[in-house]
Formats: sequence, structure tokens, C-alpha cells
Amino acid sequence: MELPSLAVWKFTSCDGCQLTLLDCEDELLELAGRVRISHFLEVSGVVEPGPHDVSIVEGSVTTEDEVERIRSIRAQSRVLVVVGACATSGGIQALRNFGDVAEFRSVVYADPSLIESLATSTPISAHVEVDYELRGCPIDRRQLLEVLSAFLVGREPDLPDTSVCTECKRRGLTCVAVADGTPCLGPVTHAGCGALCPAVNRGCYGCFGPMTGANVPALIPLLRRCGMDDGEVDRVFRTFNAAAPEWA
Amino acid sequence: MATDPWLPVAHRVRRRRVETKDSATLVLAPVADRLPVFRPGQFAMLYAHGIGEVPISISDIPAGGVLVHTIRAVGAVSRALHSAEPGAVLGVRGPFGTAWDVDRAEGGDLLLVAGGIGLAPLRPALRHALEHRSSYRRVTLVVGARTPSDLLYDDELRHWDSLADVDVVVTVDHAADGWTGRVGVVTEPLASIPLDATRTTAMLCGPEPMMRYCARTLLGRGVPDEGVQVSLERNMQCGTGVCGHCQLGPLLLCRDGPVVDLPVATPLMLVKEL
Amino acid sequence: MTHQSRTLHVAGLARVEGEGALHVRTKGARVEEVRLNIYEPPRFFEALLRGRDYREPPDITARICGICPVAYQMSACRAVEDACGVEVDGQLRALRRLLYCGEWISSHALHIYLLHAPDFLGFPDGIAMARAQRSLVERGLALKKAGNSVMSAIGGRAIHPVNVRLGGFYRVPTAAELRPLAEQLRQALDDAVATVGWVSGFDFPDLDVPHRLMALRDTSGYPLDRGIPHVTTGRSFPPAEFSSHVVEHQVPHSTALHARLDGQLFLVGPLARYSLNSDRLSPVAAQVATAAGLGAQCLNPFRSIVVRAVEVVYAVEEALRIIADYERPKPFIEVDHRAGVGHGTTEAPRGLLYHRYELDAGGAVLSADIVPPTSQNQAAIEDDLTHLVTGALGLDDHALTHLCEQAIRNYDPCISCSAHFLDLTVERG
Amino acid sequence: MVIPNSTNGLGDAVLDLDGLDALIGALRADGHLVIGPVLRDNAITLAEVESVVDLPAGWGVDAGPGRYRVRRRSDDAVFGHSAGPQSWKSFLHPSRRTLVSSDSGGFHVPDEPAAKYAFLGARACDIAAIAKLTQVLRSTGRTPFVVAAQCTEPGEVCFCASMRTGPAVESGYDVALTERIDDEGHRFLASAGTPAGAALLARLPGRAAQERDVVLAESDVAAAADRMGRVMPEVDLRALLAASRDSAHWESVAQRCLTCGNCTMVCPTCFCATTEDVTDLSGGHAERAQRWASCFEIDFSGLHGGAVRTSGASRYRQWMTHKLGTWHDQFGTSGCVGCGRCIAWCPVGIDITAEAAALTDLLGGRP
Ligand SMILES: Cc1cc2nc3c(=O)[nH]c(=O)nc-3n(C[C@H](O)[C@H](O)[C@H](O)COP(=O)(O)OP(=O)(O)OC[C@H]3O[C@@H](n4cnc5c(N)ncnc54)[C@H](O)[C@@H]3O)c2cc1C
Ligand code: SF4
Ligand code: SF4
Ligand code: SF4
Repeated sequence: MELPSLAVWKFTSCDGCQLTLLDCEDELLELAGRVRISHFLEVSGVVEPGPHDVSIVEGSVTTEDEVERIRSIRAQSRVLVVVGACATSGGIQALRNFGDVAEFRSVVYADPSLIESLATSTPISAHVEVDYELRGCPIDRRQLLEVLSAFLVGREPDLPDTSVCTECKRRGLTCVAVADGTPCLGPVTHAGCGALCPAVNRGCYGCFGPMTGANVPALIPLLRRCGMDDGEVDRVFRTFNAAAPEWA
Repeated sequence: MATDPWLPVAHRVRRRRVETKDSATLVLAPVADRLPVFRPGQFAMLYAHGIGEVPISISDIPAGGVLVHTIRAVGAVSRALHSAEPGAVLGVRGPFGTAWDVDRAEGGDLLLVAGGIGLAPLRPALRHALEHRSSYRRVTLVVGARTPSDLLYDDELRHWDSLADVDVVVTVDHAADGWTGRVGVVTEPLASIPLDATRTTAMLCGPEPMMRYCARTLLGRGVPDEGVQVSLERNMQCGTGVCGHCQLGPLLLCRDGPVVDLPVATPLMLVKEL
Repeated sequence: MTHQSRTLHVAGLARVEGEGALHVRTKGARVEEVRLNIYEPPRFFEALLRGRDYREPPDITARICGICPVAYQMSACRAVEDACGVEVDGQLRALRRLLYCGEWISSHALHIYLLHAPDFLGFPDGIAMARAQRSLVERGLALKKAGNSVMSAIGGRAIHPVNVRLGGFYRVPTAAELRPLAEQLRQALDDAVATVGWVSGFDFPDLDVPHRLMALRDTSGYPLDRGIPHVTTGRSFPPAEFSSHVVEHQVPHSTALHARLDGQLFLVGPLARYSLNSDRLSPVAAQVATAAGLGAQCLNPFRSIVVRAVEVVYAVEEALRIIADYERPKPFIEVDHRAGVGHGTTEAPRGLLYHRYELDAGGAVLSADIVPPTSQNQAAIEDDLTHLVTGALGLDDHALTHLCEQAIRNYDPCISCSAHFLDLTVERG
Repeated sequence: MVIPNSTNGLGDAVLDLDGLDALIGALRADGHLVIGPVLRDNAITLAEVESVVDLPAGWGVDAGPGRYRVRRRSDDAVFGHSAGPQSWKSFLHPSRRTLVSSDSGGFHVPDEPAAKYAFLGARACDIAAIAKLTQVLRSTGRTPFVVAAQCTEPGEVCFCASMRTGPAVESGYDVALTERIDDEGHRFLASAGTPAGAALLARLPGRAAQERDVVLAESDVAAAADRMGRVMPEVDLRALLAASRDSAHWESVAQRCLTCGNCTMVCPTCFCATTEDVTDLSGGHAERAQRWASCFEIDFSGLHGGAVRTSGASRYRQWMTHKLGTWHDQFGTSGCVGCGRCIAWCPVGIDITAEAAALTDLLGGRP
């Protein structure tokens, strides 16, 4: 039986999301027996030509070259799964969208003219149609396995588009906003992490980006009441999903 | 016999008949245990291993615990069910929900109006009426489909049409080459078909807007409110009223529906996003 | 052997973290150019940190590298705390080391088993190696998992931990919560020791790096979360003087910056760390290092795999020690901001990682400077490759490419980090 | 230690803290997993209780809309706190459970042995909620042993009196405790509600209750009724909600509502659940599991083609209407017991009693 092919691609990113695949220590070898890895530079120099049954794409689009590359990957991929805050909203590097890239370049590099990059960092969906999105900075391991196991049986993956609060409560955690007065973005943030931050007495800082229909204006007074000033409120949304439309 | 309400009962696909490009009818036979007998309008939860479970109406009720379902492939689960080949084992729970009140129509006219896949849940009601033909006066079936190739049960439609004692009206939104029948929405024939309005029981099944328009047309022609039954659709996951997904106002549609009397349904259907 | 020109180009270097390319141009017996191209698009971290709150660098800079986020968090915390005049000590410091041990175990196990060992055993990759020697790779994965468990238990998750803050943690575990971790680590210690035995049996070409090595050295213990930069020449300097010794300059072919130490090529990383701190290993680690044939210093880049394996033993032992001595502290100490400059140096799995922040009186970051291990090493790696290629010009392109790739993997360069990497081209002229 | 002259004929006793500890010990000795209030993460949560020292002695609660703080009490009361973030729902209707599994051998129901629970410190509102949940879910499992705590300290967000579920526990318990601390010490009047409760009391060290103990306890509980922080409007709530389907007020709530689902998750009666299909990488073994769902989740009303309830207004309307109105149609009773959890644990403090009052006003006070 011909195994389905799996390709992993990197755009502008930190590698953390694709590393998540290698972090599936218990499942990795089984997975390697269920799919044919056709492109995954981080683990193998074996590179097969497309088409690929599933492509996992990490990272945002920040160069002309990447604009072209994502189109060709889409054309070669049956199912395109984009993973992580970079790929789904532009990532932390999308902070440049609000600033001046030329000036950013000059801060980091002595000779900025040698550095090629676009003025904006954009999500993959701004360039091509995507089939599934995994949120998070980084993505959640179980969600990645869910997408892969669902693909292998032909099921729809279960990726609830709901608040972090629902996960927080299912875990039986005590709400840090209500019980401690700690500012928390959980009520407007897309579920998937399993409420990691509230589990360590920290308010969610929104690394999974906005859930559909996030009522951000209703959260602001709460953040203020929990002691954030205007600057802090602005900054807390301007991090790993800064360019997500609901938060920008 | 299954004791746990969540435990599916294994059924094997005995036959599969392709109805349209995206619909197929499965004949399921119990592998061992049988489910209680379904009534027209009721539904089952059909489970495809590993893929999921969805509500599907009974579309024929032969004897011997055999179940017949017609499935339109729209998403992952319905696609998996739709493509189940003879020999495959599916899980079935049911019967669930309310049935068409075929008894109430006795002695009067029976009008069945189906849109698209909506013909599937109405077929057992029509079969029942034909089996008890003398209990009803005029029996009319109005069927609407997007195109002629989207019509379910075409042989059967032709058979019913050939019968003297049932009027069959078929209309399509978009005609295709060779189509000589009606073109237009189902409400149009409703406005003109012969009807003994006050003695009519109408059963409607199709998209909600279609049912609303049909109901309005029928009421306009003098069919009494309580003479109309509709089959409503909501997200359903348990079938037993414990998951909460199928609520429509006061109704738990898996329990209080899918078949609902129009006087109950109308005020609910009119509220946006209820 | 012909004396023609040739160009070798490896586009998409595999089994390194991040993406880069290698370009080699030769003419006759002379190597004209070796370029490690880093085509990791720039992400401008130092620029986007300006104006951020002083509490933000640990979370923001973690996103520079998904392979060693803890290193970024630790260097960032240390630098900002330094600016604010705060030193985190006692059990909180121990917990930070514990978290860091997790990252070392996980990162090293990944590199040893999935990226580097296949080179020595002639497998194209770890997956193929697993097909032939499944239980071996399973051992590596179990080890890696132990590291990740440590990070999840202390940091909340293995990649970009959520529990790190200035002054300590958001929540500290109870001693009871650490007990299952100790169980897992005891098994991991056996696996780690076995790993050293396994890798020390590989064939290593004779080669000593000619460069200076630089690593932290602390008053006690093997360096992880703090220390003073020491160089194999015998000198050392306080972290605050880092930028006057290590100067970064930009090279046209790379988005990573190249660095020199007092004008000289140098290397950071496991070889440096070991060579400057082998006297500081824990008992079992010291014993297995000796058994593996490592002396007081190790300058052979191919043997870096053995050093990494020894460091895994150390990290597991150290983690066990910390857990055994654990008493639950208050989760953090307050860090109040003040105007000033702070420096933070810690030992990322790939070597010394330096952060510097300048804060204003309101607690905003005025400027940030981050010098990751790979950009410190890149010039020296290119130099080594030049020598390697010069001595191996007789090889055909395929063999030469393989040799270069392997040599690059010796350094476990992390391209994502060198935010400011690989595709091999050899141009033979 | 049974006193034969009590009202229900089963006997009341007075226990001190050692007596309460003995009660916990006896339940554990009978194989019960005793769940009760414990202080954890700045809240009084529900967890296993091994002895009386696990109870939150001396901790009380200040709650308000969107606000909950534990505070030191001036005494050492162990039940001197109002409802916390969890309810007994967590044990009777767990937030996630496997329903069935499917493999080449067919379909199976998991046969995990059900825990033999004893609930310690359940309030009147909680006991009412347990009854509602059991009714809706048609639970057939083992019923927990219930040691109720009579409520003498209602909180700022409590309104059980107006929902007619409390403060006094009248049924659904095996033993009811009324805690009192005064010059005569720290003690609990223990009344049995079932023969099992009486049998348990008979095994405990304590003294027989006297008339005076009973009178004091009853008056403490009666006084609680007057100290409810909130009231629900005294109108026909079912009619109110039915008449308010098209109210513009839903939009005004929607402006404030985060649609985060916290209210449904903390509500002791909210039972909605979503089924998930889980497969391993081989696909050979499949499971169907159930997790708590919320009508605030956009996918909750999902149909092929999109969700029915996309607006925040429609989702809030669904929740409140179901709680106070259509629950009557579906189950013949209210879905709300007046515990106030949804008020306290709503991050933005939306108050179901205030919204009901606003709807009442909009309809001129007469639905
Ligand atoms: C009482 C009743 C009877 C039905 N009878 C039939 C029939 O005889 N033949 C037929 O083809 N279809 C019927 N349907 C519709 C059928 O259930 C949906 O098409 C099917 O659920 C779609 O699921 P999916 O996973 O393939 O698609 P997706 O769109 O991927 O759906 C995802 C999930 O959403 C839910 N869902 C989506 N659409 C519906 C829906 N319309 N109703 C309920 N839940 C939904 C299910 O939980 C499903 O698993 C009936 C629906 C109801 C409520
Ligand atoms: S802690 Fe945050 S995520 Fe959890 S319930 Fe409260 S607001 Fe929601
Ligand atoms: S709680 Fe929020 S910030 Fe924390 S991991 Fe989850 S989504 Fe990210
Ligand atoms: S609706 Fe609110 S007050 Fe009523 S039972 Fe639920 S949580 Fe308690």
C-alpha cells in the first residue's frame, strides 16, 4: 500500500512549531511508518518532488521569494495545514507591519541594503487557500497529532473554535482574573493550549490568537480593572498575533 | 439489546444504491441485535468507525429489523456513510424523535412536500399512506429539487406517478436538457394544486426557508395551522436529549422533534438565530 | 584529480535547525570561498524590542528560537534583572537551572540521535536509522521526552515555556509534583550513560580546532544559567564587557551576523564548555567522560557528539540533585525597574548566549542587543570548512558535500537563532 | 449516638470537630471517596478530603459580580464560605469522559468502576442542582452519599431563596450538618435524612442534640434567607423569557458579554456536552468521548453550512432563556438554583438577576 506523503515547510519562523512534530516522542516512529516523509529538512536530506498529500507549513511570508514559494507549495499539496502564530497571523515579526522596516533593518544590520525583506509579515492565508489552521505560539502537540490522525482516517479534525476559558474550566482551574485580579486574555483567545497559563497562575497572553467573534472591546475594562494601563493593554495584544485583524 | 444509550448496535450494509451524484441509499441489516421498529419521520444516529456519528432519517421501513437510509454526502461523516460499501459495518442508535402523524391525516387529504434530501424522511409516510390507501382521500406528493439529476428515487417517482390514486408533482430549480417537467420552486405548484384545504394534512420536509414559504402558501389557501407538520433540523449529537445541541427554544428537537406541528414551529422559526 | 574549477552548492542543508545553504568555490587545489548562507529571513527582534516593557524580553526573545527558548528566557531574565539590580538565587535559581537542564537534555538528545548519529552510522536520517535500529532511536526519544517533561513541569510547556518571569516563576511546583519527574529522570540517567558509551564507539577523524574557545565558568558547578566568559587563552572578562570583546559584523551573504573575539575567530558551544569546565562535571558525568576517552579538553569537533552525551548525563544528574534538594520557595522576587543597562550571559545548548538591554526610567527598553551562539561560531565554521575542503578536494561533489554537511552538523548550528543560515554550493573553478 | 426524639424520627446529634473527623473517617472506611471543600489556588475548590484538617478552617469568601476573594474569617468555621468555582457537576457529569470505543471487535462501553462518592458540605442550592442534573441526564449510576452543610452564610451573589431551593436543605441528603461557633465551642448539629445517614451518625462520637441546639440551628438557617445578596424578580420567568425573544435588550448584554462560556461551565446544572471522535495513528482503535460544551461556543449550533447562533446576543439569549425559561418546557422545572456562580465567575460580572430585572422592566413588570 502506498503511504500518504507528508511534507514540512519552513517560512519565517522560529522552528518551534515543526519541532513540535519531533516532540511527539511516543508517536514519531509510528507516524514515520504511516506516512512517507517527502520533505522535512530539519530531520532529513531526503527530498522528494511533489505532489504531497499533506503539507505542514510553518512561518509567515516576509520575502518576495516566500511569496513565490508558498504558491508553488500550495499547487503541489493536496491538504495544506498551516501551523503556528507566524503562519496563521504573521507572528511576532508582524510587529513591523506597524513600524518602519527600513528603520528596523538599520537597527539590526550595519548595511541594511544587503537585507531583503518585505515591509509586512503576512499569514499564509493572505497568499493561498489553506485547509486547516493550527493556532498557537507554538502549536499544541495534541492538536498536531489530532490533525494527522484525523487525516489518516479521513475524519474532520476536532479543533474547537472557542475560548481558552472553556478549557480552563474543564481542567477545574480557578479563574485568575476573578480570583486573583490577574489580567487574562482567555475570554477572547482561541482554545487549543489547554489553558496552560492559568494553570501556572498566569493570565493568558493570547498566544493562540483571537477566537472567532472575540469581543475584545468588552475585555478592555476588565484588563484595566486588573491593573493594566493603556500602554500595557496595547502591548498585550501586540505580541505573537499582533496582526490578527480582531486584535490589530 | 443495547443498554447504554451511547452504545451503537452493529449493522452491516447489505445493499447500496446510488441515487444522485452525492446521495446514496443504504440497506442495513442487523449483525446481531435489532433496534426497535422505526416509525416514519424518526431518525437514527449512524456511526462510521473513527469518523463520527450523525442523525439520518429512516427512509424506508421494511420488516425484519432492516433499516434503510438515504444519505447526502456533505461533510466528512456523511461522506463516509455515503460511500460505505456492502459488507461494511456501521453503528446505529435509535429510533429517535417524533414521527409524522399519519393517523391524524386519516379520513382527509394527505399532502407531502419535499425539498431535496427532504424526500427521504417523507418516503415512509407516503408508503404508509399507499399501504393504507383507503384511509385517505386525495394523496399528493410535491417534490422539488435543484436539477433533474438531484431527484431521489427516480424509478419510484415514476412508479408513483403512474399510480392512479396518487398525484405526483415534480419541479426543479434549473432544468437540464431533455427535462419536460416543471421548472420553479415548490411553492408554485402548491398555489395551484387541487386541495380540499380544511381537510388537508400537510407534511413538509426540506430547507427551513422552503418550509416557511410552503406553510404560508398553504395557510393562505385555508389549510388549518394544526394541519401542517414540519421536520426541523438542528445539530444533534446524542439523540436522547442529554447533549443540548438540538434546542430550538423550548424544544429539544431530538426528543420533541424532528417532526413538529406548525403552530409550535412557526413562532420559533420566525425568531432569528434561535 | 582534475584541476578544474568547481562549485558545490547545497541548497537546503538538512538536519540542522532552521534553513541555510553552503556555497563552496574552488579553483584547482585552492579553495577560493566558503560561504555559509543563512537564508533565514530577518525578524528584527532587536528593533521590535525597543519601547517594550522591561518585563517582556523573556517571552518575546523566546520566539527567536523554538529549539532553545529557555536559553533566551534565561539570558533575557538575567540581563534585565542585572539592569534592575536584582540577583535571583537559592531555590528559585535552582528551579531555573532545572528548567535549563530540561532544555539541554531535550535539545542534545534530538541532535545526538536524530540529526548527528546518522552521519557516523551511514544512515541518511534518523527515520532510516530507526527502521534499522528501532530500540536505539526509542532510547533517544525517551531521553528527549524526559527533557521535555522537565520543561513542561517547570515551564508549563516544552517550547516557549509560559511560566518564566523576571524574578522567578508565576507558579512554583510542590515537592510532590516533582516526584514523578525524578522517577523519569532516574531512567533517563541510565539511558544517558548508555548514550555516552554508544557514541564514544563511533569513528572520529583526527582533527583539532585551531580556534579559541569561549564559554562561561561559574564559581561552582558546570555553567548553565550564569558565569563569567572564559577563553581557552586563559583570559576572562565580566559579561558587561562582552560587546567590547565580541564584535559582530555583517557579511553580505548572510542574514546572520558574524562575530570575532578580540579580532580572532572563536567558537562557543559544547567543546568550549567542556574544555573550560571539565573539572566541574558531576560524579557520574565525570566518570563516563573519562571512560569515553575524553581528556580535560576536547578540541575535535567530530567528538562534540560525545561531549553532548556527557552533558546530557550532567544535566540529568543535576536535575536529580535539584529535585532532591528542593524546598518550595515563593514563586518570584519583585524586580522593580530603574534606568540602566544590564547584561545576561547563559549557556544555551549550542553555546554562550548574550543579551544586553538598556532601560529607561519608565521601565521601557531603549535598546537591545542579542548575540546568539551560531553567529559567534559562523566565521570559525566557515574557516574550518575551508580547511576541510582544501584537504578533501579529491572527493567527488557528492562525497565532498556529505563531508561538509557532516562538518557543519558537528557544530549543531541553529539557524533560527542566528536571526541576525544553510544551502551548500561548491563552485569548482 | 442516636437520639430518638428528633422531628424525622431518625435522630439528631451534636458533633465537634473530632466528631466531624470521625464522620469523614467512617465514610472513608466504608469505601467512599470523600469530596469536600479545600482551599487551593486562592479559592475554595472541591477535592478529596482525607480528614478534617483538609477543610478550609477559618476561610470565608467575598464574592461579587466577576469577583471572588477568599478571606480570613474571625472564627475557624470549616463551612463558612459560599459557592466556589466548582460544583458537584464535576463529579456527576465529568468535564470529559469516554462514551464508547470501536475496534475490529465491535463497540464497547468502557467499564471503569464508578467511584463511590461521598459529598461533604453540599449546600441546599447544590443539592437542588444535583437533583436537576440527575433528572436531565437520567443518571442511573450509584448515587453519592450526601453530607449537606446548612447554609448560614449566604454570599453577595446568592439568590437561592428566590429560586426556592434554599437556604435550608429539605431533602436529597443523608446527613445534614449545621455549623455553629459560639461560647459553647465549635460544633455541628447533625441530622440524618436517610436510614443510611442515621446509621452513620450512630457510629460517631457525639452527644444527643437538645431542643436548644435544634432551635439555634434552625434560626441560623432561617436568618440566612434574609441575607441573600441578590434576588430574582418575582415574575413568571418562563413567560418573561418567552416574551423577550425579540427584545433589544439582548444586544445590550452582547456588548458586555465575552461569549467565553464561563457561566455555563461553572453552572451546577448546565449539562450540554459535545461528542468528540478520537482515533490513534493506526485508525484501528476509535473512541467517542464527551466533553462539556457551552451554548456560547460558536460551533455549538453548527450545521452543515454554518452555525445557527452566530451573534453574541443570540448565544446569551439561548443561555439565559434555557436556564430560566425553556428548562421548564423541557424538564418541568427551572434550570437555575440560585447559587450565583455564573455571576461571580463571569469575568465581566454579567448578573443573571440584573438581566432578568432589566427584561422585566422592559415588559412593564408583567410578562
Ligand atoms: C433529524 C435529522 C435527520 C436527518 N436526516 C438526514 C437524511 O435522511 N439524509 C441526509 O443526507 N441527511 C440528513 N440529515 C442531515 C445530516 O445529519 C447532516 O448532513 C450531517 O450531520 C452532516 O454531517 P457531516 O459530518 O457529514 O458534515 P459537517 O458539515 O462536516 O458536520 C460536522 C458536524 O456538525 C453536525 N451537523 C452538521 N450538519 C448537521 C445537520 N444538518 N444536522 C445535524 N447535525 C449536523 C454533526 O455533528 C456533524 O458531525 C438529518 C439531520 C437531522 C437533524
Ligand atoms: S483564568 Fe482566564 S482563561 Fe481561565 S476562566 Fe479566567 S479569564 Fe478565562
Ligand atoms: S493560556 Fe493563552 S498565552 Fe497561555 S499558552 Fe494558552 S493561549 Fe497561549
Ligand atoms: S444559572 Fe447561575 S445562579 Fe443559576 S444555577 Fe447556574 S450558575 Fe447558579
